[in-house]
Amino acid sequence: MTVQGNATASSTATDVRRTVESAVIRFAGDSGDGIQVTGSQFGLEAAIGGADIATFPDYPSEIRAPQGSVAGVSSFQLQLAGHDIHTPGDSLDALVAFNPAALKAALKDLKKDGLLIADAGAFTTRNLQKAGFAANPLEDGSLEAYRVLAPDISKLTMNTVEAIPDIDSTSKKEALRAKNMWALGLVLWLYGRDRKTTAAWIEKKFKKNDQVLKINRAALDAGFAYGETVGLPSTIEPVAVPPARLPAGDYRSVTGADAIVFGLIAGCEQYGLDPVYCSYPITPASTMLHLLAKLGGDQGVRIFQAEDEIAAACAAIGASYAGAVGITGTSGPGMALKTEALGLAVAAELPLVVINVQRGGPSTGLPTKTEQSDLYQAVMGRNGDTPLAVLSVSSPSDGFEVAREAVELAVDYMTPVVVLTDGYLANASEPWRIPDLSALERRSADAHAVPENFAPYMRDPETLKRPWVVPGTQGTIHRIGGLERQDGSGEVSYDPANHQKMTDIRRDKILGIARAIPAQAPTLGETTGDVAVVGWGSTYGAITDAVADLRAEGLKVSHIHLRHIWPMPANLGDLLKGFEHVIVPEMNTGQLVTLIRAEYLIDAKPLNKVSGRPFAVDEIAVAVRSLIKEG
Amino acid sequence: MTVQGNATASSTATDVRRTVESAVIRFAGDSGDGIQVTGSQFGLEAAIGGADIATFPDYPSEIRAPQGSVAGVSSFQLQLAGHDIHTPGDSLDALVAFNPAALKAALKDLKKDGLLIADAGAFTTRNLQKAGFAANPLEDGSLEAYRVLAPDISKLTMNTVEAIPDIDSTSKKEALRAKNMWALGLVLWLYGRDRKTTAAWIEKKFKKNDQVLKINRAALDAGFAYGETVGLPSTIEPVAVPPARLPAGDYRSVTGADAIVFGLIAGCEQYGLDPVYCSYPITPASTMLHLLAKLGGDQGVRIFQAEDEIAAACAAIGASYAGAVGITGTSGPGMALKTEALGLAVAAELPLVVINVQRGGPSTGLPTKTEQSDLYQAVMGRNGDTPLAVLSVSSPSDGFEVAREAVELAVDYMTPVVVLTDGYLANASEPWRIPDLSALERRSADAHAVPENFAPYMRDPETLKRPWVVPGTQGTIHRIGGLERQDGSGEVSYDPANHQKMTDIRRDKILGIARAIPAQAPTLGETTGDVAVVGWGSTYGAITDAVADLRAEGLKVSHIHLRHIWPMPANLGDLLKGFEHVIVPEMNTGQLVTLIRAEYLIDAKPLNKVSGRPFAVDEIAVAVRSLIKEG
Amino acid sequence: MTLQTPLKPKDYASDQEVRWCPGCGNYSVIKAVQKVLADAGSDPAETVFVSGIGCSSRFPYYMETYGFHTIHGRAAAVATGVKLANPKLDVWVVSGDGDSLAIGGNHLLHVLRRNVDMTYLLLNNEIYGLTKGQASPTSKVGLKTPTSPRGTLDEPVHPLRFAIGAGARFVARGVDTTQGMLLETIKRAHAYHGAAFVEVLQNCLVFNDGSFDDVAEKSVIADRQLQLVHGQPMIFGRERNRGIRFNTGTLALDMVTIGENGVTEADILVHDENNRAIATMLADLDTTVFPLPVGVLYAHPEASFADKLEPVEHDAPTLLQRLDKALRSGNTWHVA
Amino acid sequence: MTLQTPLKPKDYASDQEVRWCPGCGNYSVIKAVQKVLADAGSDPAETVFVSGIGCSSRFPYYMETYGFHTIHGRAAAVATGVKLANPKLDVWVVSGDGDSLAIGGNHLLHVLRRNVDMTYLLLNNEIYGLTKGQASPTSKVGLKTPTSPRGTLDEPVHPLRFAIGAGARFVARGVDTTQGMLLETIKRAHAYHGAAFVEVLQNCLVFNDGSFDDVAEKSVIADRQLQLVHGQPMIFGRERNRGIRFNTGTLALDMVTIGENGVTEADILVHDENNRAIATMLADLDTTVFPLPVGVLYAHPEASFADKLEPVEHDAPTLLQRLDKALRSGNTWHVA
Ligand SMILES: Cc1ncc(C[n+]2csc(CCOP(=O)(O)OP(=O)(O)O)c2C)c(N)n1
Ligand SMILES: Cc1ncc(C[n+]2csc(CCOP(=O)(O)OP(=O)(O)O)c2C)c(N)n1
Ligand code: SF4
Ligand code: SF4
Ligand SMILES: [Mg+2]
Ligand SMILES: [Mg+2]
Repeated sequence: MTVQGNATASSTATDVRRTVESAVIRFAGDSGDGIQVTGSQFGLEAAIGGADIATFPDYPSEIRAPQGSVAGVSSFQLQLAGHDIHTPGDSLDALVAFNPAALKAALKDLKKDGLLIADAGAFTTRNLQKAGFAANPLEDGSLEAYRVLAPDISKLTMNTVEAIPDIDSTSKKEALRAKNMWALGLVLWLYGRDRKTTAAWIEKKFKKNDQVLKINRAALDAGFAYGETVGLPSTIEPVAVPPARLPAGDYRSVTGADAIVFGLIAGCEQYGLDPVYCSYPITPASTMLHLLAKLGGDQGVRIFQAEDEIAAACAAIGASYAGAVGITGTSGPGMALKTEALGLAVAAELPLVVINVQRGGPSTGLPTKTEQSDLYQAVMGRNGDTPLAVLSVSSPSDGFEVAREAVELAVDYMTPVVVLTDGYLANASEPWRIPDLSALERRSADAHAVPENFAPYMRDPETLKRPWVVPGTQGTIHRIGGLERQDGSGEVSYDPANHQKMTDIRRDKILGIARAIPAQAPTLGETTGDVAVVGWGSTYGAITDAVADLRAEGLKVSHIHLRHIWPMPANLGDLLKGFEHVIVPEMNTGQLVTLIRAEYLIDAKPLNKVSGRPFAVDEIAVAVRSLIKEG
Repeated sequence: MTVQGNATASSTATDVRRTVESAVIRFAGDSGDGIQVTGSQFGLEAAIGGADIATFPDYPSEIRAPQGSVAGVSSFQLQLAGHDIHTPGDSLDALVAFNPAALKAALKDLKKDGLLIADAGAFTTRNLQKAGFAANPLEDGSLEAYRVLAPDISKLTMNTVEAIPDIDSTSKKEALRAKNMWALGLVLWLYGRDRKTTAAWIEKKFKKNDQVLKINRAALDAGFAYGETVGLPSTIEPVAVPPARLPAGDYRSVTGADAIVFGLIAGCEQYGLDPVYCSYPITPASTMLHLLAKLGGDQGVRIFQAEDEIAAACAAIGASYAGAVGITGTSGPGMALKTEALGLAVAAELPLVVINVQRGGPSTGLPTKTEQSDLYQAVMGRNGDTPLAVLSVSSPSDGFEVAREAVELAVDYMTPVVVLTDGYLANASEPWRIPDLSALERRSADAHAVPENFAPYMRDPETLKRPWVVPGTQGTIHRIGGLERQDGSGEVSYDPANHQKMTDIRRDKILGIARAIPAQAPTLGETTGDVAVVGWGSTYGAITDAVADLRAEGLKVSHIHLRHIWPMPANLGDLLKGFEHVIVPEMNTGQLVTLIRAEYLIDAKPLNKVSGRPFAVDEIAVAVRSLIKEG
Repeated sequence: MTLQTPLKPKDYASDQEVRWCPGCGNYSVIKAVQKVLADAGSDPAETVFVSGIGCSSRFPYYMETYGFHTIHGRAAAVATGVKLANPKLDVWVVSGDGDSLAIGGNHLLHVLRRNVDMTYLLLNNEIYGLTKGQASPTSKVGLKTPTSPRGTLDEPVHPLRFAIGAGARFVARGVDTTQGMLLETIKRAHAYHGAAFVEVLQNCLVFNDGSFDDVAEKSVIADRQLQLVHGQPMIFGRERNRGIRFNTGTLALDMVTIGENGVTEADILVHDENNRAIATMLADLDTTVFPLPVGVLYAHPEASFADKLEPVEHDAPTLLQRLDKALRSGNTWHVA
Repeated sequence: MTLQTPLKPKDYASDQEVRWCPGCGNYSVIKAVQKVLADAGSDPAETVFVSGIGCSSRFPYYMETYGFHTIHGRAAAVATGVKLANPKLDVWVVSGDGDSLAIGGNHLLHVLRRNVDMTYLLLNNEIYGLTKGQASPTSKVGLKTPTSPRGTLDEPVHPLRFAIGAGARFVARGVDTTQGMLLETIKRAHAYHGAAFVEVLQNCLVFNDGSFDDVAEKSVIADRQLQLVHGQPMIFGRERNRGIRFNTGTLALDMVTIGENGVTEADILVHDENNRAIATMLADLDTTVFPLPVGVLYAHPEASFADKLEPVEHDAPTLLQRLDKALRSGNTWHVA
C-alpha cells in the first residue's frame, strides 16, 4: 500500500495544535501486552505521516516473562521529529505504562513535566505488589512532577467491545487483549497522526477471525475518539510534529535486519551470483533468517537452517566453493563456534560473508540486549595468523550498503568478510528511501572465469586474490584445503619459505583492501580540531547528536565514524593526528580503542558503557566536555 | 636407572681428544629410519655424560611420508655443550644424512668444513632421483667444502648382523632397520659419549624379541667400534665436550610436554585437588594426553578422551564445577573450537586450565611445525568482554613452573587460565633438575570452604574471586550458568547497572592478577639501555643467545622475556620506557607487539618469522644491530 | 545418598519464579521429577541438574538442588565432567529437542554409548521455544515456522530410534499429559544405573500447540498410547482389547483386536525390555496408525561409565611421593 | 553428467604422490572408487570429493576430480553446502571413524536424516591413524593405545547401527580385503539417489594391524562374511550350507546349518533391503559369533534433499525486478 505522505499530518482539520519539533515516546508493559506491535504501528503511522523516526524495541529473553514483574517488562521507544534524527532519544516526552511494573522500570527516564499515560485498571493491589510499590503511585501524589493521564483503559476497552453488535461471549473474554489498540488510538490522536495504516493492518492480520478484527478496530477507534471527544485536562494538549524535510523518493520502514538482507541480495545480484544463507537460529540474528526464508527462491535465495553454527559456517563455505555466495549469520556465541571454520575459509581463500548481530556477553550473557563486544573476536579471534575483513553497520538502513559492500569485498578479494551489527540495530527501524536498483553497478560479468594458465593459487597482481574456479568447470580440476599450500600451484606444501610467503600474502591481501575503500572523512565537523569522537556501529546516532550539540556550543569537536574496522581506512592515522584528543565511545570495555592505539600510537581514550542499552546523547557530550576541560 | 654423571665423558681411557665447548648435530633421514629415536638417545647419552643439551625434533605430518622424498625427511637436531645453552643451535657442526633427500634438505645448514656423515649405501640412483640430484654428490666433488665420511652404513650393518651367531633369516631381512643404531654408535664415539644407557634401552625395548634385540645391540656396538678401530681420515677427529657446570642435583631429561604434565599435577597437589584432564587428540598436544594416561589414577589424575574439543572443554568445566581442577589441552584449531566454552567458564567464574600447544596456521596449516600465532586468540578471541589470564612457556623445562602457576591462578582467581606453548617446545627436550616436591607450598587447605554468609557471587575483597562451593556441600545449594548474574546473589539478572558492574568486576579481577605476579625483570642485561628485545614463549633461547652476543660486542641491549602475557606485569610499561628501542621477535605476524603498543603507546617494532621453524640466533642479532644503526 | 528424613516434592522446588508460559508442558515434567526425587529420598545437596539453553533448559533454576545452566547443546558434556570429578553425585540432564538433537547431537551420542551415569530428559516440543518458534530437527514434515514458511522438508530425527542407534542401554518415553505414566517412567530412569534416556513429549502452547494432541489429548490416551510394562502383553485401548502382535510373515509388528479373526491374548507380544530388536520396532512404529509406545522401551543393565572409571588416589602426601617417583623413573643422573 | 567417451579407472587418479603407508587398506578403497567412477562414466569435472582430516581424508588429493580437504569432522556439512549451491554435482564424502563418529557425529546424523545426495564412505580402521594411534570411538573394548594404555573402557559406536538410528535410507558395509564385494557395494551406493552411507572396514597396519583379521583375512572370508544380496537367502560358508534364520521364538536371528536339525534352504531368511527391522538386527549381530554382514543392509529410496530444494530463480534482470517488488511490498510512502 502506498499512501501519499507529506500531507498535513493531522487527521482532523478542526484541531488546533501546538507544533513540536520532536517527541520521544515509550510504550511499556508486560510482554503479553502487545507492546512491540503497538510501538511499530505508531512508528509506521508517524513515518508515513512524514516524520523522521528512530525506534528502540527492548524485551526480556523469556517467551512469557512473569506477568506483572519488572523483569518481564517489554518496551518500545521511539522518537519522531520534523527533522533528520539519529537516535530514539535519551529522555521521554511521554510514557505509556500498561501496568505498575512498566511504570517502575521506565519512570526514571520520563522528563520532568512529561506526559504519563497509565492504565489505571492495571494498578491493582497485586500488580502494585509485584512491581514493588508500597502504595499506588497514581494516588499517593508521588507523580506530581509529571502530567498524568490515567484512564481505566482496561475497562474502557471492555466497554467498547461490549458495545459492538453481534460480538460473541468467548471473544468478549479476549477483549482485554485489545487495550493496546485503545492506547495506540489515543496516542496517535495526541501526536496528530493518522490511523488508516493501522486499520488496514488490523484488517489483514485478523482477516481469518472477524470477531477479533472488530474488537481491535473498535478499540483503536475508541482510543482515538477518547482524545478527540473527552475533554482532556488542559495540561494535556495534543501536539503536531511537522513533516521532516527528507530527500524526495519512495520510502519504507526498515529494521537493521531487513536492510542487511536486502543488501546481501543486491550485492549478489551485482555479480549474478546466488546467495546461499546458512544459519542456526539465535537471538537477535534469527530475524534475518526469517526474512530470507520468506523471500525464498523467488529472490534467488537459498536458505539452510543447519544443525548448529559450525555446520552453518561449513555449509556456507561449501556453497562458496561450489560457486554461490555463502553467507552465514549469527550472534556472539554462535560466532564463537564458527571460529575454526573461518580459519578454513581464510586458508582456502573463498568468499564468505558472516553477519554477527552482537548481543550482551560473555557467554549466553544478555541475549536480548545490545552490545558491541565482539570486535576483538571478529578481528583477532582465530588460531594462526588469519586475517579477514571486518565491516560495521551504523544505523538500521546502513545495513543495506554495508551488506552489499561485504559481498563485493568477499568476491573481489576471495576472503571472508565479517559484518558487525548489533541487537539494537537489528530490531530498530527507520524510514528508508528505497534505492534505485537499476543503478546497481554490474560487476565482473563472470566471477568464475578461468584465467589464462590457470593455477588454483595464482594471484591477481592488484588485489592478490586467487581465481574462483568452481567444480563443474572443465579443464581446471584441482584440489584445495586447509593445509598450507604452495603459492601458485596450490599443492600442499610444508616448505618454510613458502609458508612465510603465504602468510605475508594473506596479510597483505587484506591490508590491500585499504587501497580500495574510500578515505575516512568526518561524519560531522572539520578534519582537525580539539576532539575527535571516533565511533563504529550503532553508537552512530548518539555520537552524531552529541557532537552536533557540542558544536552548537562552539566546541571544536568532530565525529569520525568507521564503517571499515579492518583494514582501517588508509588515512585514518593522519586524520586522527589532527586532533588534540581522541575519544572512542563503545558499548564494550574498549576494543576499537585498542586497535587505534596499537596502529597509530595515539593516546585515544575509551568511553565505555556495557549496560545492554545504547549510549544516551548526553553521556557522550558530558565525557567530551570533561576531556576538553581536563586537557 | 640412575648413573653417576659428571665422570669422564669418554668411554675409553686411551682416547686423546680435542675438547670443544659445544657441538650442533643433526640426524636426518626418512621418517621410517628411526631418526627421532636416534636423536633422543644421543641427547640422553650426552646429558647423562654431563653436557647441557637442547633438541629440535622436526618431522613431516604424514605417518609414512613418501620414502626418499624431501617432503618426507624427518630430522632431529641437538646442541650439546659444556656450558648452559638455550637453543639447538643455528648451523650444524655435523650432519648425519641417511639418504640423499636428507642431504638435500639439510646441507644448507651445515657449516663450511663441517662434518657430513652419509650412508653411501642409500645413495642409489633411485634415491638420488627422488631427492632431485642429477649426480651423486658423494662422488661429483660438490661436497668439497665439507669433511665427508660416507661409509656404506647399510652394508656394514648387514654384515654385522650376518655375523651374529644364531640369527634367523627372517630377522636378517629386518636388519637394515638397525642402521640407525650403527650410525648412533659411530656418532657417540665421535663425540666421546657413553653407550650404556642406549644399550639398556635396547634391552628393554626389544625384550620380547630376542633376535631384534641382538641385531640392534650389535649394530650399535659395530658403529662405535668402527670409530674406534677403523682408521678414520685424519680430518675426522673425535672430540670431547666437557661437562657443563650445572647446579647440583638429580637430573632427568624432559620435553616441554612432560614438564607441563608434571607441573599440572604438582599444582593441583598444592591444593590437595584432583586434576581432571579432558582432551581430544591433536598434534602436537597429544603427547601430554598420552603421558597423563600413562600416569593415570596413580597420580591422582583422571583423563577423559572426549568426542571433540568442545566436549573436552565442557567436561573440564563440569569437572571444575564439581570440585576438581578441570584442565583441557589442545592445539590451535582445537582451541578455536573451545572458544564458546571458555566464555561459559568466564561467566560462571570457574577455575579452568587450558594448554594450547601452538602450531602453524591458519586452519589445519602446518600441523607438525611450530608457530606462536595464537596469542590474539588466547587474549581476545571470544565473544563479549570475556577476559581471562594468559601465561606462556619459554623452554621445555619452564613448562613445570608455568603449569603450576596456571593452576594457582585458576584456583585463586576462579578463572580460566590459558597456557601458550608450542610445537617446538612440546617436542624439544633438555636436562632438568628434578624439583624438590616437599618444598611445594601447601596452599589454602580447603579450596572449597564455605565462607560466612555464603552467596554464590560474593567476592573476596582482595582477588575479587567468588567462592568455589561445590555440589555435595550441605546448606549452600545454588545454581549458576552463562546468563548474566546479579553480583552477590548470583541470580539471573538483566539489570543494566548490574551488567555494567559485573563486566567491570570481570575485567578488574583479571587485571588484579598483575598485583600478585612478580615485577618484570630483564632476563639478561640492565633495566635501561638502547634496545629491549621483548619476547615470549619459545623464542627465549634464540633471543637470549642473541642478546648475549650483542652485549659481548658492547651494545646496550637487554632481553625481557614475558611469562605473563595477560595481564602484563605491572611495571612493564615503565621498564620498556627505559629503552631507546623496543623490538619484539615473534613467530607470527606481530601479536604481542600489538598489545604492547596499545597498552603503553611505545613504538615497539615487530620482528616476525613465520616459516614453521624457530628463530636462528643470528636472525635476531642482525635485526637488533640494524635497529641501532638506523637510529 | 538418600536422606534420613524424607522431603516432600515441593521441597525440591526452588524459590525462583517459574518463567515458563502458563500451560507449558514443562510444568508437568518438573512436577513428576520433584515427586521422583521425594520418593527416592534424594539429598538435594547431592543432586545436580545440568542443562543447555532453551525453555526446557531453564529447569535447573526451578529445582532446589545444585544446578548448572550451561551453553546450548553441551549439557551432556558438562555433566560427564561432573561425573568424572565426583561420581557420587546424582546427575540429571534436562534438554530440549534443539539442544539435544540439533547442536548437541554428538554429545548425546557419546554419553549414551559411554553409558555415563545420568538421567537424561529430552523435553521434545518439536520446536525451538526460546528463540520463538523455528523448526527443530524433530518438527514434523510440513510444519510452517518462521524458518519454514512453506513447511519443513527434512525428515525429522526420531529421538528414541537415535538413542537406540547410539547404543543407549535405557530408552524410554513419557508424555506431559499422562502424569502417572510419566512419573513411573522417570522413576525407572532415575533408578537405572548408567545413562537413562527419556524422551518426554511436551506441548509448547505458544509455538507448536497441539503437535501431540493426536496421541496426548486426555480423551485419546487410552486408545492412542501403548503403555509398556516389562513382562506384560502389549495391550491397549479403552476396552483393553487391542494389542500388538509380531507378524512372522512380514517380520513386522501388527495391530490386532483380541477376539477378532481368531486373535487371543496369547497372540499378543509380551514386552521384553531386553530385546533391542523389538525396542527398535516399537520406536519405529508409525504412530499415525499405531498407538504411541510409552514407558520403558529398552533397558539393558551394563557396567556404567562411573563403574569403569579407574580408581584415583586422593591422598596428598602419598601423591607427592608418587609424583616424585614418576619424576625419577626412567633415566636420571646426578650432578654433584 | 556422464561422459561420452568413458575413462579408465586410472584416469581418475591424480598425479599426486600417494602418502598412505604401503599396505594401508585405503589403497583398495580408492581402487574400487576409481573403478566405480569409470564404470559409471562419471565426468571428473562434475565430481567432487569432500573430506575432513585424517589419513582417510587425504583421499581427495589422489583423485583426478575436484576435491576439498576441509577440517576435522565437518566434511558432511561442507558437502551439504556444495549441494545447496550446485545440486548437479556428484558429491562424495570420504571420512575416518574419528572424523565421522567422534568430532563429526552430529553432521553425519544430519546429512543422513536429511538424505543429502552424496556417497558417504566411512573408512573405519577403529583408530586415529593420522595422529598416531589413539583410540577412536569405534575401537574395540580393551584396545591398548597411547590414550588407553590399560585398554579402552567405553563401548564403541557401531557405525551401521548409528546410521540406521539416524534415519539413513541407504546403509551398507564393505571390507578392504574383499575387492569384488566392496566394488559392488560402492557402486550401489553411488547409484543411490540420496545419502548413501557405506562403512568400509579398513586395516591400519601401523596402529591397529589385524583388527579385522577375524572376519577380513582372505582365508576366513567365506566362513566369516555374510554377503547380502536383495531377494537372496542369507547363506554363507565355504560350503554354502550355513545360513541365518529368523527365530520366531526368541524374535532374534539364529545361525543354522542347512541339512542339520531339519533345516532346509526354505528356512533361511531372504534378504529384504527394505526391511529396516531386519537391517537393524543384521547390524546388531555379534560378529564374534555370527558372520559379518557385508553389502547393502538397507536401502529405501525416498525423495532426496536435492529433490526437495525449493527452485531458485537465477535470471539476474528478473531478480532485480523481484527484489524491487520485495522492497516495495508492505507499507511505503512517497516524499516529494
Ligand atoms: C550457540 C548458540 N546457538 C544458538 C542459540 C540460540 N538458542 C537458544 S535455545 C535454542 C533452541 C531451543 O530449542 P529447544 O532446545 O528445543 O528448547 P525449547 O526452548 O524448545 O525448550 C536456540 C537455537 C544459543 N543460545 N547458543
Ligand atoms: C579440530 C581438530 N581436532 C583434532 C585434530 C587432529 N586430528 C587429525 S585427524 C584426527 C583423527 C584421525 O582419525 P580418523 O578420523 O579415524 O582417520 P584416520 O587417520 O584413522 O583415517 C585427529 C584427532 C584436527 N586436525 N582438528
Ligand atoms: S514458549 Fe513453549 S516451551 Fe517455551 S515456556 Fe512457552 S509454552 Fe513452554
Ligand atoms: S597410519 Fe594407518 S590408516 Fe594411516 S596411512 Fe598408515 S596404515 Fe593407513
Ligand atoms: Mg524444543
Ligand atoms: Mg580411523
